[in-house]
Amino acid sequence: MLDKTGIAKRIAKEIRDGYYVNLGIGIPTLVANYIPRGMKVVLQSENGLLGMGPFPFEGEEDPDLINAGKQTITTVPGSAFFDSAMSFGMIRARKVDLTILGAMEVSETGDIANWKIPGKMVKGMGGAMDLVASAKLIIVAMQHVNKAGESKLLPKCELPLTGVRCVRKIVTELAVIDVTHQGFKLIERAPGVSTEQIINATAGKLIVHGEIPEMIID
Amino acid sequence: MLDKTGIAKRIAKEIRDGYYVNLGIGIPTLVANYIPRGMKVVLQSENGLLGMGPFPFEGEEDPDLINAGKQTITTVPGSAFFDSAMSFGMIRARKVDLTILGAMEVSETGDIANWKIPGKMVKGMGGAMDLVASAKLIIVAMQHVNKAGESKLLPKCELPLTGVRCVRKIVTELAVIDVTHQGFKLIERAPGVSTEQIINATAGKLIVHGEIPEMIID
Amino acid sequence: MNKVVSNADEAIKDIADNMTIMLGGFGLCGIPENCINALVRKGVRGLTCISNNAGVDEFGIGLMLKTRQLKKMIASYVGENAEFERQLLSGELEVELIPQGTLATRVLAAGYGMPVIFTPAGVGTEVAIGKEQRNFNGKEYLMEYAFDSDFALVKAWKGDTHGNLIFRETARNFNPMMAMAGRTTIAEVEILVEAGELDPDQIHTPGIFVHRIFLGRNYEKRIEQRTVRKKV
Amino acid sequence: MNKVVSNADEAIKDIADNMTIMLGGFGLCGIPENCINALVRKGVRGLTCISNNAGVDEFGIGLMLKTRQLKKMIASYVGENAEFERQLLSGELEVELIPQGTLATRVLAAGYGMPVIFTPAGVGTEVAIGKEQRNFNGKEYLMEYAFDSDFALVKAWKGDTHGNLIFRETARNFNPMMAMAGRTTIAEVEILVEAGELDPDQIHTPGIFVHRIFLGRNYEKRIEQRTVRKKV
Repeated sequence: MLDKTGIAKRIAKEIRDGYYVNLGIGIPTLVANYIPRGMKVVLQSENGLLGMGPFPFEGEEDPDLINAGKQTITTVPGSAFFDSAMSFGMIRARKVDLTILGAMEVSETGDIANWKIPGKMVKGMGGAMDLVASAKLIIVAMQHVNKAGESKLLPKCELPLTGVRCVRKIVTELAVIDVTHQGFKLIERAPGVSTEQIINATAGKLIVHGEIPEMIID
Repeated sequence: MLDKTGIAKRIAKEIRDGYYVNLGIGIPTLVANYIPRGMKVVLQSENGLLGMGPFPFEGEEDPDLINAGKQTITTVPGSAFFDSAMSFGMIRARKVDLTILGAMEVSETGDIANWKIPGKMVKGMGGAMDLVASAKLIIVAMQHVNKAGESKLLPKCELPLTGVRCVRKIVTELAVIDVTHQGFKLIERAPGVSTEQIINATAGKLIVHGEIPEMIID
Repeated sequence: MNKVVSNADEAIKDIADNMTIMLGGFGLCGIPENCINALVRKGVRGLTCISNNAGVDEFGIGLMLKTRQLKKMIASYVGENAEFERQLLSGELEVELIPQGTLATRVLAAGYGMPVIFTPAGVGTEVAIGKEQRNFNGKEYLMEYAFDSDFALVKAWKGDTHGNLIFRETARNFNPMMAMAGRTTIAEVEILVEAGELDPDQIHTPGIFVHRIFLGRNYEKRIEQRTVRKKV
Repeated sequence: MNKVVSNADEAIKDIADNMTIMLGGFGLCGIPENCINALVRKGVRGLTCISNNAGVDEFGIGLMLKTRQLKKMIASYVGENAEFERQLLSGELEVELIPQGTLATRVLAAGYGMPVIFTPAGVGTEVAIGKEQRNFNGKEYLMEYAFDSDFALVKAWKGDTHGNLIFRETARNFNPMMAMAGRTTIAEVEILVEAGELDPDQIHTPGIFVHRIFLGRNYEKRIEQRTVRKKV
C-alpha cells in the first residue's frame, strides 16, 4: 500500500521530458518533488505562471508571487507570467501536456467529481472544470476508498460532476488503473497489495487481464 | 469649396479633448496636423499602436515602427504597443472615440462603401469593416462627387458595402452633412458654396432647414 | 489625457448602491486594496461583485462582506471566509460560482467587444444547466456571456498618467482583462510615473482602457499561504 | 525544453505540400523573412497561407507567389503586388479576403481553444453571405470560425531557448496570436538568449506555445512607405 508520497512518486513516472504540467492541490503538488532526474519539465500554475519553482527560502516570500493554491513560490530560469485569460487559453487549446488532480469520485467512463458535496458549504470549482474539460491527459491522484470505506471508483459518480469522460489514469494507494472504453483496467498493484484487494475496493467495472505486475517505485 | 487640407481642418474641429482617434488613409491622415492647440488626443493605429507621432526625421526611420498605411512613423510620450487582437478588441469594444475614414459612397441611411469596385482588382477591406461596424462615431472625409461628376451621397449605395447604418457625419469639399434618421441633413456650407450647389450634388434625400451657415475654418 | 485622481475616495466617488463591479486579484494577490477600503468607507450597498475570490474574513472583499455591502458574489472559489459562509447559508448573500477559465474569458470577451464565448468547461455538469450547448468539430461547448459591469477596479504595479499599466508577477492575473472590461476602469498603482517613462513595448494594459488612475498607499499585500523552505 | 534549431531550413523541414500555414507580420513589418526564404528554397507547393498581407513583388510572401507555391491566400489586404494580381485574375490563385479584426480574432480563438467568435464586422455586407448571423443585445454579429493551421511562422525580436518571445514595436502585430494558434509554431528571432535572461514579466508569448526557435540571419526589414520629415 502506498502513502501519499508513494502515489506522488508513481505518478511522477508518467512524466515525459519536455512536458508542460499542471499540478492540482494536495498529492499532485507533491509530484513536483519526484520528477525523474534529467527530465526538463515546466510547471504551469493557472493563476498566470509557467515555470513554477520551489517554495522560497524563509524571509524571501514575495506576496506577488503565488501559485494556484495561494502558496508563496518562486520562478525558475525561463519562467513567464501572463494573465488569467491567456492561462486558460493555453489550457483550453491543449498546450498543457499533463494535468494531475485529486478527486472525490471517478466513474468507469472517466467522469470526475471533485468540487461539491451536497449539503456542505460549496467553495467553488476554481479552475478544475476548465482543466478537466480540455486537458490532453488527466491523471487522478486519490485514495481508492473514502473514510467510510466506500469505493471512490464507481460505475457512475454520485456527487455533482466536475467533468465527463476525461480521466485517463488513476493512481491510488492500491493501484494504477487506466480508464478505457471498456471500463477501469487494472495496470499495476501497489507493493504488497493483492489483485483481490483491488477488486474488492473498486465498485465500478474493473478489467483484470492476466497477471498484474507490482509497481516499481524507488 | 474646400481643398483636401480644408476638409481635414474642418474635421479636426470635431475632435474633443481626451479623444482616442483612428485615422484612415488619405485625407483622414491629414487631420492629425490640425488638432486644435491645447487638446490632448491619442491616435490609434490599428496595426498595434496607441500614441502615433509624426513621421520620423530623415535617417531615423525604423522598419519596426509603421502605421496602418505602412508608413514609417514615431511614438509620443505615453505610447503603447499591442497585438492585432487587442487592437481590434479595443475597436470592437468601442474604446476608440472617433474614426475618420474615406469613402466611395455613403447612403442616406449611413451605409458606407469604400473597399471594392466590381470589375476592378479588389485589394481587400483591411480593418475598415471592423472599424465601421463598431466605432462610436464615424466621420467620412470624401469628395462630394466622383470623377464622372456623379454624387457620392446616395439614396442607397451601389457599390458593395463596407458597413451598414454607421456613418454619422460627412465632410466634403462642399459641405458638412449629418446622417440622421430622416436622411442627410445639411449642417454647413463650404466657403463660397451655395446651398443649391450642395442640393444639386447630393443624390440622396437632403434635409435643408432654414439658413445654412458657412463653415468657419482658420 | 491626464487620468490621475488624488486618491481612492475620489476615484470611486460615483460608485453607487446596487452597481456591478469587477475586482482584479487572485486570492489576496493583486487586489485593489485601496479601492476596497474606500468602498467600505463610502458604505455603498447592494453591490454585485465579480472577482475570482471573495477575500478572507478581515481582508480584501471580506471587508465589504463584514459590512454587508454585497448583494451578490460572482466568483470561481470562495473558501477561507467564515462570514461569507454565514451570509450564504442565511440567504443574505447570493452566490454564483463559475469555472475560473470561464470567468476569465467572459471578462476578456467584454473587453474585446465579443458578446459571447464558447467553452467546454462545465459541459455535462450542473454549470451547463439552462445554457446553450453546441457541438463544434465533435466537441461540446457551452455558450457563456460577456460580463457587463459599471466599474472595474484593478491593481497594477506601475502606471503612468495616461493610464498605461504594468503588472508584476502573478499579481497580474485577472487585472488586465478587467481593466479592459469595465465601463469605467479605475486603476490603483504602487508606482505612478509621467507618460513617456514606461517602455511602450512593455505595457500590459494600454491607457485607452483606463479612465482613472491613482497612487495607492499602505499596501498590506497579505499572504494567504506562507510556504517556505529552509536554507540548507 | 530546449527548442533551438540551427536555422530556418531545419525549422521548416516538415512543412509539406498542400499544408496550411500562418505567417505573422503586417505589410513587411515583422514578417518571418528567414522562414519564407527557406520555404522558397524547399519549394513546397500548394500552400494555403493565412497572413494579413501577401507581401510585395520581390519580398515577403511575394517571393512564394513568384515561384507559384501558393494555392490560396487568406488575408485582409493584398495590394502592392502585381504578380498576385496576375495569378488572381488568371485563376491560378484562390483568395479569401476577410476583415482584419476578424482575421486577428479568428487566430486568437484558435490560440485560446475557442471554436468560434462573434463579431459585428461585415454584417450587412458580402462578407456575411453564408455565415450564421445572430443578435445579441440588439446588435447583429457574424459567427466566425477559429483558424486551424499546420504551422505558424512568426518573427520576434528576442527569444530564449525555451521559446519565450518578446516583440518590438509594431512588428508585434499578428505574431503573438499566430504563435499561439499553430499546431506547430516556429519562431525566428533577432536575438536568441538562454532561458532566464528575459524578464518573466515582459514576455509577450510564453514558450509553451512555441515548438522551435532559431536565430534569424540577414534581416532586410524592407520599408514599404518611407515617410519622413525634414529637420528644421
